[in-house]
Amino acid sequence: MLRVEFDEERCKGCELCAAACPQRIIVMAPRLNTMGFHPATVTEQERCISCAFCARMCPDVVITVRKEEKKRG
Amino acid sequence: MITVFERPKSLTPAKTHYCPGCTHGIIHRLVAEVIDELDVREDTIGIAPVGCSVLAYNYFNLDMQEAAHGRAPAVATGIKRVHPDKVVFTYQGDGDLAAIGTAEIIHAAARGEKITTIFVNNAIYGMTGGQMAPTTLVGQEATTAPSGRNAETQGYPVRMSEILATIQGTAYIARVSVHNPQEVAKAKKAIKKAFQIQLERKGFALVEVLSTCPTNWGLTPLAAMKWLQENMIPYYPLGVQKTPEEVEV
Amino acid sequence: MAKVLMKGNEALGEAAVRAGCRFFFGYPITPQSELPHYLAKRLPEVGGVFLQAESEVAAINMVYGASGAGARVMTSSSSPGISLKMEGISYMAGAELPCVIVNMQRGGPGLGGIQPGQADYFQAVKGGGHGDYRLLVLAPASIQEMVDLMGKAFELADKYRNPVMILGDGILGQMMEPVEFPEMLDPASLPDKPYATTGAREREPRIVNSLFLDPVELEEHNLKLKEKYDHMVAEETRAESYFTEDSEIVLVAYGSSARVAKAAVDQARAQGIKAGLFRPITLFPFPKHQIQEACQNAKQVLTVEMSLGQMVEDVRYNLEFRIPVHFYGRVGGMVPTTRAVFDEIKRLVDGEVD
Amino acid sequence: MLQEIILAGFGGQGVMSMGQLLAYAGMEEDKQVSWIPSYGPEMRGGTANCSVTISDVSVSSPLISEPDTLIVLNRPSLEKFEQDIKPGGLLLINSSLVDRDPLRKDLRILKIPADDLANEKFGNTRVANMILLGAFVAITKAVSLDSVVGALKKVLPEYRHNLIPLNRQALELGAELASGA
Repeated sequence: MLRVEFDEERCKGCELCAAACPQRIIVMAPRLNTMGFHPATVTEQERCISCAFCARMCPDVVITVRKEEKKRG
Repeated sequence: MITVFERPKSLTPAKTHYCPGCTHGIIHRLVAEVIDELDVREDTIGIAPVGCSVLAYNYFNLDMQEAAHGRAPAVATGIKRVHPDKVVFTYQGDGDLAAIGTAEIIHAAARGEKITTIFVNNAIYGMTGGQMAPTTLVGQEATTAPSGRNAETQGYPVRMSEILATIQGTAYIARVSVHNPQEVAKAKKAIKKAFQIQLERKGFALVEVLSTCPTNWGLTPLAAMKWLQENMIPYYPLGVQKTPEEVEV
Repeated sequence: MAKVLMKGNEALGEAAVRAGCRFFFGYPITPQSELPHYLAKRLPEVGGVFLQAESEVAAINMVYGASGAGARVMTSSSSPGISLKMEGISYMAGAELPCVIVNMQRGGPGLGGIQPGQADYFQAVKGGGHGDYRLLVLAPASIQEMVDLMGKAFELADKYRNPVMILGDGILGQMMEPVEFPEMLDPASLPDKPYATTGAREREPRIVNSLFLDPVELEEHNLKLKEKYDHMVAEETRAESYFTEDSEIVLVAYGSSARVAKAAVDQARAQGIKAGLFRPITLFPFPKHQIQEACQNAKQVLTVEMSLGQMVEDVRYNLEFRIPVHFYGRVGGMVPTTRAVFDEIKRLVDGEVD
Repeated sequence: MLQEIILAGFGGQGVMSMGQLLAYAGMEEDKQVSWIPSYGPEMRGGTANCSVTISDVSVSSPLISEPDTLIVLNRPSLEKFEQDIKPGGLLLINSSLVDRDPLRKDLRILKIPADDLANEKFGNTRVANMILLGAFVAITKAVSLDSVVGALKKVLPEYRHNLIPLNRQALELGAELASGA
């Protein structure tokens, strides 16, 4: 399962997520979605720290963020 | 894997009509998250304004009423008086709240209506085409202030939070911004507080959220965030203007 | 219940309470103030809410909110205040919300005066606010009828999900007559309103709205409203005829003017003149069939109003221009006298006017 | 029976309550009644008047332009309404405050110095209106004096009910004066 997932069809390409990402792993895809925007995307999933800054800045509820459960004991 | 961030239940899956980078979307989401966290979705009635957020009723997964321009606090008053046990909030822009609806907001506050108001201040009229707002900064360009707002002929921007904080009926007044993740987190905290104040029946609560309008400011979404930080915050300082007196432990 | 002597404005207040109204939002204006005075005291006694708003505009929008939230709610005002309420009235008609609005008319235009008038007929009946909408307009002529129509007004408002206006005037508001009230209706006994915003508990969210950005949808919405108004026209006309069967001259008047006209008809009858009175009780819908029937033997018609001639247009239209319709009116707070109306009848039947 | 009355004076003379008492008394006798006040700024401080109709049949128009009876408590009221009285009608004048004779010769006229009498007999000018009302009732028999006394309970607020005996005496004095006239 991906740590950070983009519902690209909702993305308006505003880039606020990219600017907020401390890992600088969000890029705007060269393709266009059906609304005509270059959607935000992440290819280096393993570098995501699940901070959710991107999701917090996204005005369009594009992003779902997950993290691994901490192993107890 | 556990989900740390997804769409709150109090938002519908509808795509918004807002321009790319418009922070209305962030503020909608914060309100919805707070309603979810307080577990009041089924007891909440929202009031959508006239302005860019006129279609807010399509985005909040709640009972909603659409108000005439500026009248949301009056509509909220009517609802709250009928259902004093429900959570009632208005979502209003700067033209709605600080121009045509000034009387309604001032008097809802003066009556200490037990409602919550989310006041989105982006210093411009978005929906009608970038006209000067009551909160447009001196020198800021607008379609009805093409050379920038001239204080001599067009007066000065209104600081609504400061005005409302002077009114005895208000319990909580805060100004926040959403220009970076840290400020978004603070904004959410303030919005939550404003709903809690209502649940505790302490009085009128309002959160003014400084917001961007990339389209009508003529800036990219990122440049708009920077402009907000550099130009709006000095005139509209962030912080809590008023809070109930009891000390929180 | 025994009869009590009561001012019209106060009687309307009590009648509203008895009709199950528990919410009033308004702003002070003469000559209707006794109504809010009464309700400010009375509503808290029955667990209701009286709220003096910051403006007429706010008041009607509070009514909008309360109605959207499912309550029986009313407001009252007088002419200039009703103009301010027009925005909210149009929104309520658009969002299909019920409420009762009382207009104790005074002289206009502008600030006008505070003495009685009937110059808001067009505003009440033809629109007043923006868009294609209609109010159900009820025009009582006595205190008892005001009380009876208040109950009816709430009933009709709920039935049609539409604002209903009680169109009175300063005289009706200020005068006292004996009145008998109906039993108290418990608002809890009223059926639930399937559109009311009460919190989306275990159901889909409800939206109270009059915005339709898609013109196709907006046209459909307008046509749906039109159907409702047509229904009112077919089913809700009310009127009273007085001595009209054999009348050569029929007077047409509503509200206080109808009382004066009635006295003039009495005088005329006493002198052997075959005069009668037709009194519309619903101004919208206008009682077309009733007026045609009342005027079937009439050679002429005289409309009496406290205006410069507003309802008279509907009288001519509804009589299909088949009978000469004359007009007598006083304005500015001046009230037609029985003598003046009688003189007018006499002048017309004596053929001094063609 | 149809009796149309205009009562007029200045604010504070109790003109409105005189009218209401009459209307109430008529209602208690199952007659048809109506009462209409002048309203607005003129009633605060200036002149005040009201119209009362008492009738056996339903009241067509509650508005009175030619009263059967005019009761005036001050001079401006006489000047304002004297010409309107029906020929042969009744004019009741509070001569304590009306210092001129009426111009009309076709009326039944009774002058009672009501304020002076109220002061002399009861030490209270506030019941001057009741003296005039008592006289009116005795002359016209539009309603009975008992009904008016009964109506006092309805028109006066509870805390003023101690004043009922005084008002009754004033009504009776007026009635006596009228029968002697």
